[in-house]
Amino acid sequence: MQTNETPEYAIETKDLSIFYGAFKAVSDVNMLLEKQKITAIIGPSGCGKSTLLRAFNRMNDFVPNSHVTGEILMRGQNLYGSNIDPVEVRRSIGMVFQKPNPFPKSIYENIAWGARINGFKGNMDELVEQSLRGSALWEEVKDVLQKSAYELSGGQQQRLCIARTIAIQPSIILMDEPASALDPISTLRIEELMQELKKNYTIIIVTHNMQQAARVSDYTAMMMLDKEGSRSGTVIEFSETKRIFTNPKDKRTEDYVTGRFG
Amino acid sequence: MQTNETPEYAIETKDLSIFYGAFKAVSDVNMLLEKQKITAIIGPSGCGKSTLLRAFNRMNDFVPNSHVTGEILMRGQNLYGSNIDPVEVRRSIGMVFQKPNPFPKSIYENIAWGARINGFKGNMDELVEQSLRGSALWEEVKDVLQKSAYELSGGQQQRLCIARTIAIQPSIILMDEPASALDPISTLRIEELMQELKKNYTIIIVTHNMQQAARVSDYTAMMMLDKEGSRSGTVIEFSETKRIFTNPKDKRTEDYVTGRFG
Amino acid sequence: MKNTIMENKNFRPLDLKKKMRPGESVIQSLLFISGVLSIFITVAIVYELGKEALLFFNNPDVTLTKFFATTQWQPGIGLFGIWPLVTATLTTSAIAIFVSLPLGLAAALFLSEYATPKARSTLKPILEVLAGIPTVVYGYFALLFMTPLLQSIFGESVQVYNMASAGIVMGIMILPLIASMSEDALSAVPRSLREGAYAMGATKFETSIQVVLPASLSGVGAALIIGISRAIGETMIVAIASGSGPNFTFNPFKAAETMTGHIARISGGDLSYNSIDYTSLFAVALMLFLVTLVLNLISQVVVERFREKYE
Amino acid sequence: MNPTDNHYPTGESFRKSLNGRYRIASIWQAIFFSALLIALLSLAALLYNVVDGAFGYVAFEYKNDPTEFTAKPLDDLNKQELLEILQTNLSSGAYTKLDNEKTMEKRSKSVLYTLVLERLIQVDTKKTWSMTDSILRGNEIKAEVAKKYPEAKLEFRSWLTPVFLTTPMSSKAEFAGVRTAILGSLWMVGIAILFALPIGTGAAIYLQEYATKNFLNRIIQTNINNLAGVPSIVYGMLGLAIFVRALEPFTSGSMFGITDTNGRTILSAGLTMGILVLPLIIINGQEAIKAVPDSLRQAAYGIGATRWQTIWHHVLPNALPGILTGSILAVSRAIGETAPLIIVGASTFISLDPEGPFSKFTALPIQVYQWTTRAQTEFHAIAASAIIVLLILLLTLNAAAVIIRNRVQRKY
Amino acid sequence: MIRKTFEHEIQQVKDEVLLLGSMVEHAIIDSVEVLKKRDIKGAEKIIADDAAINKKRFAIENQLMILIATQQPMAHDLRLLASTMEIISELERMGDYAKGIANINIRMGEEALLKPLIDIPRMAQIGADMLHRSLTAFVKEDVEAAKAIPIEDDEVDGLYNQIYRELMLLIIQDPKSIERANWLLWVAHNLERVADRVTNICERTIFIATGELNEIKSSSDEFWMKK
Amino acid sequence: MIRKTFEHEIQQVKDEVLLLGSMVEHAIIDSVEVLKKRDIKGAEKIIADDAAINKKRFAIENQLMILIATQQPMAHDLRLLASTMEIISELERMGDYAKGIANINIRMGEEALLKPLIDIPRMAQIGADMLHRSLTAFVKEDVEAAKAIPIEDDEVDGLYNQIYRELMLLIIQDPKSIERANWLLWVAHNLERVADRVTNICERTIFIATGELNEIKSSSDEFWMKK
Ligand SMILES: Nc1ncnc2c1ncn2[C@@H]1O[C@H](COP(=O)(O)OP(=O)(O)OP(=O)(O)O)[C@@H](O)[C@H]1O
Ligand SMILES: Nc1ncnc2c1ncn2[C@@H]1O[C@H](COP(=O)(O)OP(=O)(O)OP(=O)(O)O)[C@@H](O)[C@H]1O
Ligand SMILES: [Mg+2]
Ligand SMILES: [Mg+2]
Ligand SMILES: O=P([O-])([O-])[O-]
Repeated sequence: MQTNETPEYAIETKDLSIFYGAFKAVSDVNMLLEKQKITAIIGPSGCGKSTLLRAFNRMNDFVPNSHVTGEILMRGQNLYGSNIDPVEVRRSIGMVFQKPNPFPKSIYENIAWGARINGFKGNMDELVEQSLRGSALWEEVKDVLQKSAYELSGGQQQRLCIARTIAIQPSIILMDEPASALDPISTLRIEELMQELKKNYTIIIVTHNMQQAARVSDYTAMMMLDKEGSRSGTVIEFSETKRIFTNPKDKRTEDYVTGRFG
Repeated sequence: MQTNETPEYAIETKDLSIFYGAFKAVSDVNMLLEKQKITAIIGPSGCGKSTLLRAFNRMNDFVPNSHVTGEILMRGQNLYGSNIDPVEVRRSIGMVFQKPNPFPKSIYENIAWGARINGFKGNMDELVEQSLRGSALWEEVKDVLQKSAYELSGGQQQRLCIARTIAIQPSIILMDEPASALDPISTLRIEELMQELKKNYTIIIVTHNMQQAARVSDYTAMMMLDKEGSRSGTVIEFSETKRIFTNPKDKRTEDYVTGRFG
Repeated sequence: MKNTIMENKNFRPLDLKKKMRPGESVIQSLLFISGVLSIFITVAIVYELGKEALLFFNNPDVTLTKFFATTQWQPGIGLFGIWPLVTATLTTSAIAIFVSLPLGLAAALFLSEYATPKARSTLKPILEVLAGIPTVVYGYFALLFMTPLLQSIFGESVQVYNMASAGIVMGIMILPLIASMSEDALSAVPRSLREGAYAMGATKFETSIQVVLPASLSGVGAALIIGISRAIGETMIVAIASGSGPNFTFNPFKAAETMTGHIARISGGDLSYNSIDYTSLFAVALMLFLVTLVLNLISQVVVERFREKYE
Repeated sequence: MNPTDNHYPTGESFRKSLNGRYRIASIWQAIFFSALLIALLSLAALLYNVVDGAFGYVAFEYKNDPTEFTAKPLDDLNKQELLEILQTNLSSGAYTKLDNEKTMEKRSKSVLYTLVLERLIQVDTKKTWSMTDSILRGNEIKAEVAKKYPEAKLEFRSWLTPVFLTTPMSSKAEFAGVRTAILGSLWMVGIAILFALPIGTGAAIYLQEYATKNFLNRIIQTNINNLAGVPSIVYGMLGLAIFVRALEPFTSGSMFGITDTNGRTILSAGLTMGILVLPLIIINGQEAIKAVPDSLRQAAYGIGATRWQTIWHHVLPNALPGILTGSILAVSRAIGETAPLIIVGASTFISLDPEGPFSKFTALPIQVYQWTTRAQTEFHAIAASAIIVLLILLLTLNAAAVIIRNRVQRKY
Repeated sequence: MIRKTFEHEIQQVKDEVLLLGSMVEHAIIDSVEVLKKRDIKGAEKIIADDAAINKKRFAIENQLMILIATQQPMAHDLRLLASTMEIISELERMGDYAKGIANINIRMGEEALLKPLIDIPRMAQIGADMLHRSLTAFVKEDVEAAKAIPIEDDEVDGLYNQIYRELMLLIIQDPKSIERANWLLWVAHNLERVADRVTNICERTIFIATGELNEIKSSSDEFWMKK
Repeated sequence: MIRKTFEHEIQQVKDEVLLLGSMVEHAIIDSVEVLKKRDIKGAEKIIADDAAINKKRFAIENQLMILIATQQPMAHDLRLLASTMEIISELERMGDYAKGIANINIRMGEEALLKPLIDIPRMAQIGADMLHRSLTAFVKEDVEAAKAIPIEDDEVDGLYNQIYRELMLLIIQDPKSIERANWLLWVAHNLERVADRVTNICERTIFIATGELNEIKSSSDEFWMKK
């Protein structure tokens, strides 16, 4: 940030390591995530992608004995600082999960609840409409807002979950394999939506699907167990998606993206 | 079969319709499946792919009230003929499922069990080894044959299930999304294996992954609900895989394979 | 309409600072206290039973040798051999398990593997009704149905109060428990496993016995242990049907008092709190508690193992 | 591998072996089915046995002829006439005593009718028969009665009558009712559930939502699971030691100025029962809370909800049907439980309605136990009637639980 | 529309192809124009612009590669992307022809044209026009147009043959003019090749639309075989 | 090896490319050979064989398209497949040059060669050789070789210039020979283009191996600019 030409960063990690008890699941991650860009995290199963993602909004707090070292900085504040409220962190860094998980309430309530507990004072109808429009779901549900969210299809449910997240106006949205439980068509829809959302939000997505990462993201972080025998994952290459997929620097990245890993 | 130039068919369906109670899930399927080829069944969710596949080895018998009309012919015999024993059908038409489902027994027993109940008289150790070699698992497990199958990874479990199936020497192997629960690398491994197996078996595979269908199969059957409003699925296009993926005849197939369906 | 969502103007300024949430902590403390109460109950049980039992064992007349090495139990007149109570408990429990285990397991197999979903959904609740019938009713049944029945079959050798009828009825009482728990264990075996077996040309029977049952064995084992524990702790059936008065015998057609039956009978009357009879009851109860505790712990470990397998 | 080196039986020989496999299978299927049948038959036998006992012929004699008191047939008398008969024929002391227990005018006609029979005419039951006997051997019975008890009347009666439900205890089987027992049971269950439900639910929430995997919490969990398996009689001992004895000033009500009872009160029984069902409620509650998918919690946390907000708005509402079902099951357990009450000291002969937590009491299963263990067959008959009452009560509760459970079948 | 982004990117590629096409068109027309004027500066500019054409072609190629690899195109999409790859390579080569003409211009130095240019600008005009329409047909996937355009190649071939004969005559008349005649012959040759390549673009367009790949007319029929 | 089938298919494609390459090589050498002998039958065979070359090229192209669409190639694989697409199109065109030479042969009819062929077969030889080695470099992804081969193009250009001057001289000596001279000039021109295209193949090989795409030497530097 020395010059005003450097891009603005939404989040920055400094020597971030994440532990489950004594087990270091993720080690020494240093990343600068640009604002209003989509950053994909890819890597083989168990390399700590979800762990890293969940560290960003302190969802890992719910795992007993987990802790982090290093820093995650957002506008200069360390999210793991002692004076930081994790509830507030989660409010400003929303999360969308692998399996759609709407509340067993009406479509309307699904969105309104989060806003309400976060002290929203404005016009709720408007907020609901805007959130649904923002997640490209409004046209499909505007006449059935009182229907249970469970009556929606999987893909629609996932978009509802996105609507619910943007309703509380976070600045960053985390997505952990948001389309892996969906059929190909719904997957494409979610990908479309991400392109829309990126205009206003910073998005970090974990995905197993390399084509998906290549399609949707601007930057890609390649994670892998840091060395043979070790069980800690780390980011081994982080750069523009184009570069990762056409001409990666790291041999392991190359092997992984070309499907020759393992 | 008029001339000796027509390929040999492993299985043939004639006006096959499959019902769940009064609901016709699959209607009027006519297909000729070539021997020692891989035939993929693709189509949107709920169009009856699994239903059709499971009709081939009478797994649908376990669904109360399900029945079929029309015929499935294998070497001239109708698999649903009154004198046909479903147990025998299942012995000669093996099946591999979406989620690996090894028995909670040792690796060795997983393979030996099926052989034993089917009256295998030969050298069991040899059979186990051959089956494991056939499913490209032998090298990985040969020293731990007595370990529980549950200690294998998902991909290995799936290969064990394939080994177990080929151990009873069926002539056809059905696979219902055999790799959809696996990571990309294990998926590639299973695909490789299918290419090997095809030398000796006729394979029918259901898959959601169009690239996979295109990669592995020789023929592709495209299924879809037969018309707007109806809920019966049927095969709308059945031809060489190359053709389906480069220049399909049916507009709906084109829309589906290019991801523009729905 | 201008979409302010998409413009992302936060309705509350971003402030990650910690907030005070006193309500949360108060509630958490209350809930914690509720949780810890159960510990107090156990402590109370051990303490109370232990305290009185200690009084009993501290009685100069009572020695451990007498307690474990003699076979007559009449604390009131200085006979402290626990064995008659124990053998009666063992006999009735053994009969109960002998009746309920094979029947329960077979019924469970039928329900989970053979019955249509519809049949299962009516039969299982009926079994559960059977399990929900108060044991005192089983006592009535044992005394007024099973005993006459046994007498009509085996003749005079069957006493009016006898362990056989109590044991058999106890078996009937435990049967639904074992059937139901085993059925749960059997149905918890994923469908995919059955399909895997069928797809290899196995018959239904081969699938049930050789694949499903072994896969659920620990669940069935847990059911068995719970059944034993229930049989040992069961009071009313034995109190009504098995007879009063300790009797050192393994003959099921004879009357004999179990540990539970003894406690119920003695404490039913107006018992003076500091008599040897009173404290002896606590000694018996403590034994009962310890035995069932061990059994429960074992079954928990078994169940835990079983759970892990499919999760 | 080469699929042609075939060691499997094929064709006819395979079919033959298959037939063998099928034969074994069907034999075993028959065995499995018989097991289930035996279970169902046992249930049927039990129910039959109970019903069988609650109806049937009774041979009885009147000690005093009804005509000594009234000219009209007894059945035609109205309430006022019955009252007069009692007033004139009972000793004044006895009458006042009855009146003090409950004002005579306020008693129902059927109660007065029973009093007339009990106190004045004084029925003497000679022999009772089961329902089956009565139906199948009606004539033999008549002949037997005519021969053995020439004085006696023979009547086919139901021991389960509205009067049976509404009259209090009596030392005579013919006049005994379960009113006090039902009220006692209700009081006791009420106290038990008031005690156990909030604590149990709280504990369940704590264990599922707050407890981290530390030593203390593991102990609590194991401990609760164990408590669920502790024999009920041990709870009785605990209740005896703690509530009846140690906390006597509280449970007897002497702390509150009530003097005429000891610690063997409804309160003691209720609390004992509460402790007994507590683990049941906790475990059921935990299951219900566990059934709420984690994804729902994550969803709530993910949009900035606090822990309690998540529990209160999402976990509890979705677990509520399960918790309710659990409590109903706990109630049925408490209603049927006998042994702890015996230990805690339910009185077996109470003819007065319980008036509050500090009353002495009896309960339905206690009555059943009492009457079953009596030698006279007429007591067995009223035991059977009490069992029917008990079973109907339980069946209703179970049905309620099933309905609740079905109404909210998994939505996730 | 489900694959909005993809559709959008395809549209963008098509736009880029059109842009590349118009760069090439201008290069062709201009190269003959500046030759007519013997404008060396202009010729140098065309050579410089060709670098831009090459660059654009590589950029599009790159974009296409990424699309193919990431969007998992199938059927029509696959044909479109694969064919576009071919088409931009054709365009780049057409640009090379224009550059070749500009090079000749420079090479001619101070020497005047052997004859006034009449048919050659016409060839350039027709070629550029065919190119333009072939790209329009490509973008619209207009099979009819794509089938019609290659027929016009005959006119270009006719012009070329005419120029060839004319120049041969001039050489025979004045053998010293052979170098200057050959220069013009090269120019005509290049322009003739332009039209041939348009034929390839049309072939591809038909393939995209129908899935049938038939050579309309062999592009390898070198000029001397025409007519 | 996890992607055995894929690797295998890539290998197969490479083999096919080599086969195509050798067909083209032979076509080039043979076309000059039969010209030397003025063997019209031979020329006709070369033209017929060119159809086979075209066919093979389309077959490979098709195979590539399917591989790209189904195997989800990334990074090196993607570069390889996309570049192979280019390479086979280069090869096909080289085949066209051979066909062009055969056509000239036929066109020449009964007329004898203007001069005995010495440099032209040499050009063909060098070109075919360069082609051969460039494809070996491609298959092995041998960057060093791919960088070295294009330098040899200078020799071809030298030969071409030499032939050009020679023929100019002959025309000036005997203006009537102009048509026959021009024929040979076209032949030389075609052979010169062969070498240029080899350069493109080498560029692609370097790209496949390194991911860097740099024009080694503009293939559009038409012959007249050489040296
Ligand atoms: N709650 C937990 N407690 C202990 N270890 C955990 C926990 N969650 C994950 N791990 C371990 O941390 C490592 C990283 O797990 P993580 O779920 O982040 O991997 P991932 O890259 O997201 O894998 P996948 O692609 O399968 O989702 C793994 O070794 C895993 O076993
Ligand atoms: N056991 C069943 N009873 C009744 N209907 C069923 C049953 N199984 C499937 N169906 C219905 O039959 C239709 C076809 O189902 P099927 O599972 O064959 O689809 P599918 O193409 O395999 O879908 P997917 O891709 O989601 O696996 C669906 O409408 C489904 O709801
Ligand atoms: Mg993960
Ligand atoms: Mg399916
Ligand atoms: O580019 P060409 O040499 O084939 O015209």
